[in-house]
Amino acid sequence: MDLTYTPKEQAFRAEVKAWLAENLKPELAQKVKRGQHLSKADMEGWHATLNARGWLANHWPKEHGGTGWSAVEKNIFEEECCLAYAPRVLPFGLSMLGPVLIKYGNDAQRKHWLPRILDGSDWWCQGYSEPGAGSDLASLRCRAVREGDHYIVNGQKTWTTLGQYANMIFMLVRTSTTGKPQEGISFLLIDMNTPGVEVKPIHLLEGTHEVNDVFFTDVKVPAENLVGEENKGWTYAKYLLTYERTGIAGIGFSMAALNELHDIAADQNRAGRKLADDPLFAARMARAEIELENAKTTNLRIVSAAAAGGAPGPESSMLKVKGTEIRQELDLLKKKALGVYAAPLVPEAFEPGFNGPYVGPDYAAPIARQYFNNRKISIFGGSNEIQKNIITKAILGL
Amino acid sequence: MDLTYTPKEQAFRAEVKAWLAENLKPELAQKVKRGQHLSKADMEGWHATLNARGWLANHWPKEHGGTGWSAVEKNIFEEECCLAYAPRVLPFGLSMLGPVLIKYGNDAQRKHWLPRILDGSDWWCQGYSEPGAGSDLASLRCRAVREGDHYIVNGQKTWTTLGQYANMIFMLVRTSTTGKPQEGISFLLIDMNTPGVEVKPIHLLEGTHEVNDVFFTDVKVPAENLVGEENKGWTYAKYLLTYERTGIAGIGFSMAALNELHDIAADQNRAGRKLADDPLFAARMARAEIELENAKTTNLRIVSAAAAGGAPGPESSMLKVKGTEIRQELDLLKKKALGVYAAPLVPEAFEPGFNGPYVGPDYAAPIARQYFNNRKISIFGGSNEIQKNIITKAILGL
Amino acid sequence: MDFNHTEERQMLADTLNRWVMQDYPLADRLAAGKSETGYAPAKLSALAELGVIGALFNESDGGFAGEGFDLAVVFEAVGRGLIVEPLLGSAVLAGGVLAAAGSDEQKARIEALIDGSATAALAHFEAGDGYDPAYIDTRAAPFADGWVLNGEKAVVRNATTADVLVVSARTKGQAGDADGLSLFLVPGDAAGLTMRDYETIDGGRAAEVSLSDVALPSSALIGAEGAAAAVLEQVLGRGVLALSAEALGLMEVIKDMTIEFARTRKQFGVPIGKFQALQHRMATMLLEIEQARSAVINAAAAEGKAGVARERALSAAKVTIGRVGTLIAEESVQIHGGMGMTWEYPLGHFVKRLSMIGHELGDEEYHLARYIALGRSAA
Amino acid sequence: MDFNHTEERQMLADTLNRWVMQDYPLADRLAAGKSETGYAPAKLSALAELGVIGALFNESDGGFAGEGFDLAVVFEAVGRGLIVEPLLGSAVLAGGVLAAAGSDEQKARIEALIDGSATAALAHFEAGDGYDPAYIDTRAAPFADGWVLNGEKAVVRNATTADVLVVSARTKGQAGDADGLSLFLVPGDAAGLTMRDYETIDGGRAAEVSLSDVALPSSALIGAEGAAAAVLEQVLGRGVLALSAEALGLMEVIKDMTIEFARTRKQFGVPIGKFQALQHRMATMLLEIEQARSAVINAAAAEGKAGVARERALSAAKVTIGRVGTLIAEESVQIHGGMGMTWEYPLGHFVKRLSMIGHELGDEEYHLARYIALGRSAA
Repeated sequence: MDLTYTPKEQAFRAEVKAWLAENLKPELAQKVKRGQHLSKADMEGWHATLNARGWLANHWPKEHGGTGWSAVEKNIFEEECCLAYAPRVLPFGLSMLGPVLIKYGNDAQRKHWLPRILDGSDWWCQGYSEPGAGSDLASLRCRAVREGDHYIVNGQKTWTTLGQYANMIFMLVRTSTTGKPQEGISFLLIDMNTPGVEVKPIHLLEGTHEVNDVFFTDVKVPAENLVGEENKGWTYAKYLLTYERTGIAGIGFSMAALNELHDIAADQNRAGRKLADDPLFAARMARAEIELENAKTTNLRIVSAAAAGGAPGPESSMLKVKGTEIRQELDLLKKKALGVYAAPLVPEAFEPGFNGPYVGPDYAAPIARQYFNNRKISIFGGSNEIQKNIITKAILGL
Repeated sequence: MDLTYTPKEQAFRAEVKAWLAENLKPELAQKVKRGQHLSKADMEGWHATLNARGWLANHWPKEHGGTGWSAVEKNIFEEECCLAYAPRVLPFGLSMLGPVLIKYGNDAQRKHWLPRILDGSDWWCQGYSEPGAGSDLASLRCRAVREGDHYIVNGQKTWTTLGQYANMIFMLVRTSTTGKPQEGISFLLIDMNTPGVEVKPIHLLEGTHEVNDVFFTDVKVPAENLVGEENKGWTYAKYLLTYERTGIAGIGFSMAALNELHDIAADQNRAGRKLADDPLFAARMARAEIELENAKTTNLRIVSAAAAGGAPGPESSMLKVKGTEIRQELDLLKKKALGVYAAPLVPEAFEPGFNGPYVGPDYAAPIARQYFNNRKISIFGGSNEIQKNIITKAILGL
Repeated sequence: MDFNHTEERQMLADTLNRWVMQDYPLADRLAAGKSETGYAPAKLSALAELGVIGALFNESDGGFAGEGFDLAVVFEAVGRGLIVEPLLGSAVLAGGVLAAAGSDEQKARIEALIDGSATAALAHFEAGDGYDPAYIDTRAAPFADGWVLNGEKAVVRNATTADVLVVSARTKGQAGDADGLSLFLVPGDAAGLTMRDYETIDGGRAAEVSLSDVALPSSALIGAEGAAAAVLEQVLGRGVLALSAEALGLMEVIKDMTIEFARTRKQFGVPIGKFQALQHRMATMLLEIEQARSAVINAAAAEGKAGVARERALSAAKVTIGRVGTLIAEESVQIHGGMGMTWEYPLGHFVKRLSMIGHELGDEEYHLARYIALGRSAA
Repeated sequence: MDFNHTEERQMLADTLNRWVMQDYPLADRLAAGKSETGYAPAKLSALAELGVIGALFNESDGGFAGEGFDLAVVFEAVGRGLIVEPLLGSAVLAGGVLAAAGSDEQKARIEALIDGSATAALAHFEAGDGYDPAYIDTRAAPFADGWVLNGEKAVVRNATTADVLVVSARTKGQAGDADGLSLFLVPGDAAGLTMRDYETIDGGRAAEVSLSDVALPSSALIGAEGAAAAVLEQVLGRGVLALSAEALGLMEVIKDMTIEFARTRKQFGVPIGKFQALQHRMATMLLEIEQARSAVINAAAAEGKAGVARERALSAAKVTIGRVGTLIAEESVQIHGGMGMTWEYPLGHFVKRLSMIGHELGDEEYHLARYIALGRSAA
């Protein structure tokens, strides 16, 4: 048992830190910290910057253009990126589709699609959820019918994050209605520019446009875009979800959020006393900090146990539940810390180039929005209730 | 909407207070407060004292020797008794069996048994739970077979509180195994001195003897001891349980416990500061106090809504859950407040006449025991999980 | 002891609830909140006609009710209807100050508040005050025959649309002193008064109010100089009651929506309301809302009294509403899943308002500390 | 970064767990706890033979291990086995003081602790100290060639059976001063030393220790006069780690019992483990125990270091163990129903010990406040 980082790992952390200091533009980091809208170009630019350094695909093995990092190195990289307020690497191509293609795709698919993920030729989005299905993913109804060398797809997907920017979507579609619901599902790649694909925004309660409905009407998809075998898509889908879950736990995000919370509590005056010196608030901050310190180690234990490059097991469910609880607690405390300044909604503060004047402290604008927006993290990627079902079955054996 | 007590109710409270001051012996109240063992004679004596004043059967209508009090008056009486550390009125005859006989018994049964409850001729205990059944009360297996003008009873009951003192037990027995489990249950009264009845103590984890196993081997019970109709006992059982539940919420006990907690926190020194002045402890005490103030009003709302003398509805389930949560939180805080003095176990401190020296403060001895013992209140009388099932069905309609 | 509302109060609640159902659909309310005024003046007039505003004042001030339970009944319906019109700020707070301490001339303004032809706003809290009503730094200095005010007020709801502001300012002492606070009537168009207004996340508008050498006649002073603390305690307490009742109404709607959703939404082939883990959480929501209802009843009953018992009951209500409100907001969204997070679905709008009530007139922790301090001072 | 125990540590844990299974059934342990000595001396010898006590000291003190992870491994097994023998008080605390600050002559006593032929106890905490190690009022005054001690020590576990007591006393200053605390070696039969001993609710014995003009030679002083605070911080920190690991072991057993119970106990015709409401609560138990495990790992890793990071990690572990311990204790009893409350069923004994760990060497709230204060001092 040894929790110290090896000299090699420490050197790696220093390298990442230095590289971020050099390559992450302060304006971009500021946008992330201030919760301002990132444009498509912002996100693509950050991908390109990482790709130029060879650090974009840190979940992939080396032979496919990945970094080949150990679990601990990946973890160090993610922590440092979060702490520096780098834009998040979009998970759709890199953390979701990539591993599926590497494990279940054929050579032609890997050769064609993986480089395009790296060089930014494709922006992928996810076609999993459907209206009325929610956490019961296997009940999906979007149909793909084989006709010659094509599939014809009809149906609807929902909660498609950043689908408005995507040119490609990976989909779970129903190719058979016999047997258990899980047995008739296939994994399909669809060009969003195909006739019959339509994207409509879903507006979220805090007023942002982040997710979408995607409609499919007689969409013609080449049969070579089927990943793996027909009707075996459920296996690939589950494999993908374990990756998604670990990301949603978001330990790095929580570390950054805790730093922000400390800064806010040190800045906020409450009738002549720093909020950080309020015993009840300090106690709640300290509890969150302790939980996060524990979760960091839980995370390292789980990622270390997973074979390098392999998918994490059902333990990722524990991490997702606890990780999202911590993030949401930190979001709540940040909102509480603002006092009356949680309420003002100043849309212009989210636009690039906004430089004030702010309403209240300059850090206030995004916080209540983030609190509401991040209620999603205990719902998406398999709700925390679904994760507890998984724990019950896979770990407790009940 | 009016939360003030009427002049009549205020006068009643004053009358109860004065009567308690006069009739509740300080030694007896001290025993209750110190958590010392109450002897059988202590409990019988208190019943007799109340009965002499006509205040023993406050749940019963006047014509059966009850007080005929309104819900508010009953509530005032119970509060004052708790605050004065009167021994609790044993619920088995008075709050459980009594209402069942009044509603479902025949005239002969009422005439025979009710006066004996009042004058202390009978000490009743409850034969409901069985080993292996727990909260699934209807799965009970203790058999009663009709043979001529008798039933022959075979089986076992468990968790029979104070069964070691009882001469009578009211029982749920199985008289039929056809139909749903609920349909073959009957309600029977059994003399504990009948051959074939055997009582064995169950020792609880904190070391007290309070509950028992009761075994029945070919016990001959006169058929006139059947209450109501054969196979209709489930109806009577449920009626009884709503009474039990309301009592378990124990608002009065919590009021007394909160007073004790305040006294302890004012007495305990923590490195030169009163525990009551510790911001975290004070906050938790205040939260418990606020919850209790709310629950007092919730209780009054529920008891006022129930017709005078009638049984409370499914709302009593809400009260049981919240009421027991508050009591258990207060128990936990009292234990916490003792610091290292929670650990000493001084059995002699629970014996009548013990006058010290104490280990640590003189109030310390019973507190950790009470904490462990009172874990039962969220289990007995229909566990809080069962109460939530009832709320789901009866109130939420899910 | 009687837990039924009087017939008059019940009628008022029924009327108001019916009016919301028939005449104020959610879409209109959301549009009003997003509009330039931040509410719908016509709806305010309608509310006035229904007698809703008059119910918040007692007869001697031109209303017809005004007791704690009147506030509770009205604001529970305000919550149920997600009503955005400035009843709290204009009638309960600013109007409440005029009623409690105003001169006859000042009180004459109440009539216009009651009939909906004018609104007022209370500009009291400041950045950094930590919800402490005494931690006020805005200054009022004698000037010519009257006063001159300087200072900054934070997040004043419906300030720019108000005909007059009631402004607290210090005539002596320093931030934190209960003594030395005074209240002033400031016309909305006074010279030196500037406002930066903005939308709020729960719908409606508020403003940062800046007073720069705002000159006022001596008649602008409300009540005695330096003696505003008691007036504010009285009026803010009524505000706390109103907010708590509003939160109760919101929670009832949210709970009903959640149960209805659980009844109809199917997953894995059955309504999600059949999943026991969710059932028990909804049962908990229900019984916590009953605790909140009791807290509001306790506060309404205590509001008309004086002294520590009143203040503790009011703070206890805000503590309860804060704790239960967070629980209900977060659980309802979680149980709704993605649906609970969209603008199109009604739930989120109720949730946002419920969440923001936690940031008005003192949050849960402020009132918990106040409850404790009041208990010590009483002991 | 490596989350596996070394082979030696894993072997020790396996050996100890096996020994408990084979040679120390629960009934014997309960009897030992209820006996006059409060533990079974023969079992202590057996533990010594297994090398368990030696693992708590490093080589220079006659042991063979003694690092944070050694303590963690041993005490996790102590928890799993509900071992009542005085390993914490005798080896980690009293023995730890001798190892950290003793003269060669004093250190020579460690050998007997390691081979189980003698025990020691740390008599440090006092009534009213609020778990603050500096809030000590027992006095040591110079007397003849040595010292004379007066004072009262609270709830000293296994005091009457100890051959020697390590007693803290103030040689200058007053309660609360870190400076001026000293440590003394006091023979169990010293004149003026009286003890009132009693059972504890979690099994075993403790005593109130009274020192009335206890005269000691100058050689009784352990370490430098007045400089005990640093020694105590070092040693009590190791005690906190040991208790946290013990709690982790207890929680694992309790969790396993609860899952097994849920798997086999039927209600309404199905195992109660099929009820989703209970499933989700057991899933929560599981993931909170994993958090507690991480807290113990963090504390064990930090124990060997110096400074604020060590102290914060140790306090963080006790906070976590306190919170999670209460949850596990209460939930496991609730899920077991009546069965969880009986003396005959094993669960309750583990639950009582887990609950009482919250009252040793600082409770959850004490360590939370300490964690915060340490953070401020570091900032």
